[in-house]
Amino acid sequence: MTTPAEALPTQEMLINMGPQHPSTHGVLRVLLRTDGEVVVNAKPDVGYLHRALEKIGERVTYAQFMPFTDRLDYLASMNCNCAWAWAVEKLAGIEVPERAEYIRVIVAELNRISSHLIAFGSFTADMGAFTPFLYSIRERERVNDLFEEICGNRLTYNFARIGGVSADLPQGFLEKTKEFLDYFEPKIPEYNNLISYNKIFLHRLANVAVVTAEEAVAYGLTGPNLRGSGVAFDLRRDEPYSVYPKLEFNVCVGTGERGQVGDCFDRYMVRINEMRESVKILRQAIAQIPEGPVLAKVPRLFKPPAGEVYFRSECPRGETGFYVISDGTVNPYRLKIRTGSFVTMNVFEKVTKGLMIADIVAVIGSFDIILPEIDR
Amino acid sequence: MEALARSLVSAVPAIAGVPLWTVTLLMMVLSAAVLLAFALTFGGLGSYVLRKVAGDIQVRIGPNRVGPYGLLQFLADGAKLLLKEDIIPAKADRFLFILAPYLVFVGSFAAFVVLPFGVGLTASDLNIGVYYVMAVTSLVVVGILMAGWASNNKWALLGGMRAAAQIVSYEIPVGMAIMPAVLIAGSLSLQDIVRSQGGLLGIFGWNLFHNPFTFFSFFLYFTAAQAETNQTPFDIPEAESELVSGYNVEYSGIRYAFFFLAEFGDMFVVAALATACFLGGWHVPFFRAEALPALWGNLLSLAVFLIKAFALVLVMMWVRWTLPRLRVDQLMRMSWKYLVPLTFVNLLGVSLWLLIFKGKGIPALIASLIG
Amino acid sequence: MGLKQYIADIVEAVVTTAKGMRITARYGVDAKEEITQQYPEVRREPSERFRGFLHNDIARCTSCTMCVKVCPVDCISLEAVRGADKKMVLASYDINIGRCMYCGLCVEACPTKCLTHTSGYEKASVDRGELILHFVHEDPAEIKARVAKQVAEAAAKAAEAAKAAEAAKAAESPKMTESLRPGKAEGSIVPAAPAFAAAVGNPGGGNPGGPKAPDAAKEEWEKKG
Amino acid sequence: MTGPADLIFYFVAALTVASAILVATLPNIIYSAVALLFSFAGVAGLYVFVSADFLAATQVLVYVGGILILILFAVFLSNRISTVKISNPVHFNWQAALLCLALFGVLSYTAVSTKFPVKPGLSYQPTTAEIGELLMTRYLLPFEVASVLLLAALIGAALLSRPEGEKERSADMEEPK
Repeated sequence: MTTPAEALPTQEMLINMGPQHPSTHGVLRVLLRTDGEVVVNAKPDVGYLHRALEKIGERVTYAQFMPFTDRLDYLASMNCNCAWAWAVEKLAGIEVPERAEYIRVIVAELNRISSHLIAFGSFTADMGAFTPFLYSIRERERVNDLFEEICGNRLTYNFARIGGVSADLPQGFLEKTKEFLDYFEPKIPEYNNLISYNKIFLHRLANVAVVTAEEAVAYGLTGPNLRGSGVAFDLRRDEPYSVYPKLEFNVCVGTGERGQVGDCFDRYMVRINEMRESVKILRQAIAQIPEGPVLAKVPRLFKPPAGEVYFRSECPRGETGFYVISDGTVNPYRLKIRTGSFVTMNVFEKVTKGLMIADIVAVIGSFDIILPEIDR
Repeated sequence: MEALARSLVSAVPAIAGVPLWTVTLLMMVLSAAVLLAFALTFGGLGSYVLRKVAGDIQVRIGPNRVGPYGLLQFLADGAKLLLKEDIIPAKADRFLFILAPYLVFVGSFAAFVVLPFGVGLTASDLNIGVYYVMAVTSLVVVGILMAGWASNNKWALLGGMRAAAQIVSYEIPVGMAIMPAVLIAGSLSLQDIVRSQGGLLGIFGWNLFHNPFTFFSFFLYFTAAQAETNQTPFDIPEAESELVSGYNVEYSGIRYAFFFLAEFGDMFVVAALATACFLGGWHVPFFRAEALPALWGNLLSLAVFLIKAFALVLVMMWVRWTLPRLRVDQLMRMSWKYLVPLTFVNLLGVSLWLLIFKGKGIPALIASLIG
Repeated sequence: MGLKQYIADIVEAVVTTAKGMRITARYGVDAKEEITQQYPEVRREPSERFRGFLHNDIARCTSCTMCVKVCPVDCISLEAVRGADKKMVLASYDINIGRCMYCGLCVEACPTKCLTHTSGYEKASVDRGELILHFVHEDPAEIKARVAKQVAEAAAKAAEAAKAAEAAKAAESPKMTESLRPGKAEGSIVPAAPAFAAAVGNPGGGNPGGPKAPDAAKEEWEKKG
Repeated sequence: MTGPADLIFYFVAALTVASAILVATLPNIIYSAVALLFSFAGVAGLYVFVSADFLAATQVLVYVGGILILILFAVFLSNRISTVKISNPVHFNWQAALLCLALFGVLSYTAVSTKFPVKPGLSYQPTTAEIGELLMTRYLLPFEVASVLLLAALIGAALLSRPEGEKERSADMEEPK
């Protein structure tokens, strides 16, 4: 028997979401095939922001590529800076002074907080609540103030150097950081009260776009998106680098608090909890930081030995890995960048089947993608 | 209106020779103009207040550049909207595209006619007042649907569809939630409803405190009415983060301003209806405005009514800047699974209460026990 | 969904909404929480390390071209000629701040620390040519001509001296009559300059946009900074 | 109050009839629907003239706020509806013309031959209370029957609009526990 619905097939509607759309976090184009409000298929179309960063990397010297890593994930430039420095140091076998490593960890964790703040804020703005966004920006501004003091810029920091960091901490920086942490820590429960456990917000997120642990691993998700699916994998702990082994912190995972493990809410909560962990790491790092030089002796005309290296580090949006092949000259022979957001887009099409248009926005927000990282 | 015109003609000998209908017509036009001026001013100042409230809540300052405290911001915005290029998309349905904003504005503005602004300040005290408001606001839906369709934009169409589905389904809980006030007053006329809330000391004559069911009715009405007028958190037809701007995405300049004004007009109508039906309308607490001379009584009651209504508008803005947005299916579920049953239960409760206690509310019962 | 769940849902919705609204109300009422600064009137002090526009103190510049080499986006163009005293003389030193990404690598590379970041950050312009900061205000051709003249004079002097010396030594070795090569010093060191200048729409790279306007603009931002 | 009131009456009547004609003749079905809006509004206006304000508001609420929206929904959601050939093809059927003529004849005859009771001094009295009372007493049975019919239609619609093969999707949209 054919139901009336089968006898009268309705035509699906094709909608372009993006490249210019307030909730695609940049120039992402998602091609939606919808049946009314229900999305039959959502195909992400990336590449509108391609700047050939990898090719640029082959043209410029190792040190010159540092400012370009700022543009990789502009909300977490410090993390990308440090990742590049670590990768090149691993390639050349450079010993970095301990103080420099601590400074790197401090700025990286501060940047993780500010990046997660943006993730939180823009996500709530996507969900229709604009106010938490401005609260998160308010906190982020204080992090930016700190960064401006330490490196002189508020967005594109270019702070790390091969062999250390560009400058020692300015006078009173650690005290100011502590002050910020004391100010910031009570804000997290406030966010939770304000919106995280709001009924409407919960309903929008719980059980939406569930990525199971197997799927997350199979699709190569990393970072908070992977941990949101309940996989406790954190490069800082599982593939330790820098001084992270000396620091204590928990790896936050999605617990399926209000729905299934791996839904949008879990991914969201992982980020909120990671901010707490970052605060914890920062307090320890501030307590432990030693005195000493901040930059190893690296020749001005830096030529690493021929060879190849892959280094990955835990960035706010997942694993940022640099695969560098050196032929012994001043430029990398080949540079490949692996970014968390780009890999996340693979699973996007799968998890958005059968959701509604409003959910697409939630999914994009909960994956916390950033377009320069996707398109590089 | 006619009676008023008659009394005016008899009172002022200078216009005795003028036909009655001319005077009536002139007065109609005049009151419409006054209401229009009010609606426009409210729309403008409302946008200013909305932004100021947003600024306060969001630890910002808000508009403060044009005029003292940015008070003239709305004039600047209005001038800007008037001067902006009016863009009509090439493949849009020109006729409907142009017609839609007016329809929306008429639908929202027509409701102002019956609002009881003061003791005698109603443009037309229709005996079906509440029902009339419900009816004319349904015009808005047609306008929104038209706007969504005529724009020839899929986002706009989705917004229009959402708006229509939402407004149609929320008409029921809104109507049912406002019924208790009608039941208590025994009339659909808004002036009658307000008058029925006089008596007793202070605020306890208000329908809000009549009985527990009316207390809940107020909140149900306020919630449902916010949804019916597409206010956040129920603003899914606009949903700037999903549908960009929904049905009005292709509109610019003065046509957009019409949608904008209609939205603020709706806001005020909702607040005014809630005030009239539950918060005692123009009744001044502990004071009888009707007893004053006509002019002063009207002015005082007008002020009180506006204060109450504006307070409710402020609450709406406060909600708007706090809550996230519902999804469209959740919105429907909220209407059909929560608000509709609850309002029905509430209505039943109020009816039973009126039957059992012979129409007396809790304050009246207590008063009769004491006195 | 049981009745209990139904009611619990409603209660949860009301309670969480009330919680959120309490927080927003607190911020709304508390005027102390406002953090907006009224920008043009109130300016925050940029920090000491702030990376604003670049400034080159050309008096100290040795035209070593380190900054040019280290710049990842080739926004610095430098033209220098070898002067009479064998030191390089700057003919032009332009920084295209429309292209600069304020990474600070050039400042770090500068050996004489004459290239610095100022605290200036305001320079809106309707003309892309105005975004090129000129640090040498003379016409490069003039400088070159002057330097060439000086070099030529020096060379002539040297030649005279050499001739005198030669005359003195003529008896011993008559075949050393070679003079210095003044033509070689005139070559520009940086070939990149015209190319990028063309890219920013100011052909010639030098002053055809009017030498006055950029100067005025520069003074302005320096004053502001 | 004869002159202007009559004028307005004729204006409203003309609006009603003219838009009704447009509904039938306009090639674009969406314009037809818009014309229908004005026709409904005109009818509501006519109700006001016979002092049936409740009925007028009901007309607007039900027809404009309900029926017309439904029609617009159906029109907008249908595929390629704005193409005139699909939505409003013009066929001339002599049978239809005959039927229309016959109907017109009957209606005209009825209108002319019926003796309408004309109350001399029509007073504008509120009718709402009366309607309510009548609905709850004299016409209670029809009222209830109509509501049962509507309920049945409602349930039927809900059932129809829920195809079977969508269990998964609906599970996706279930509320969080």
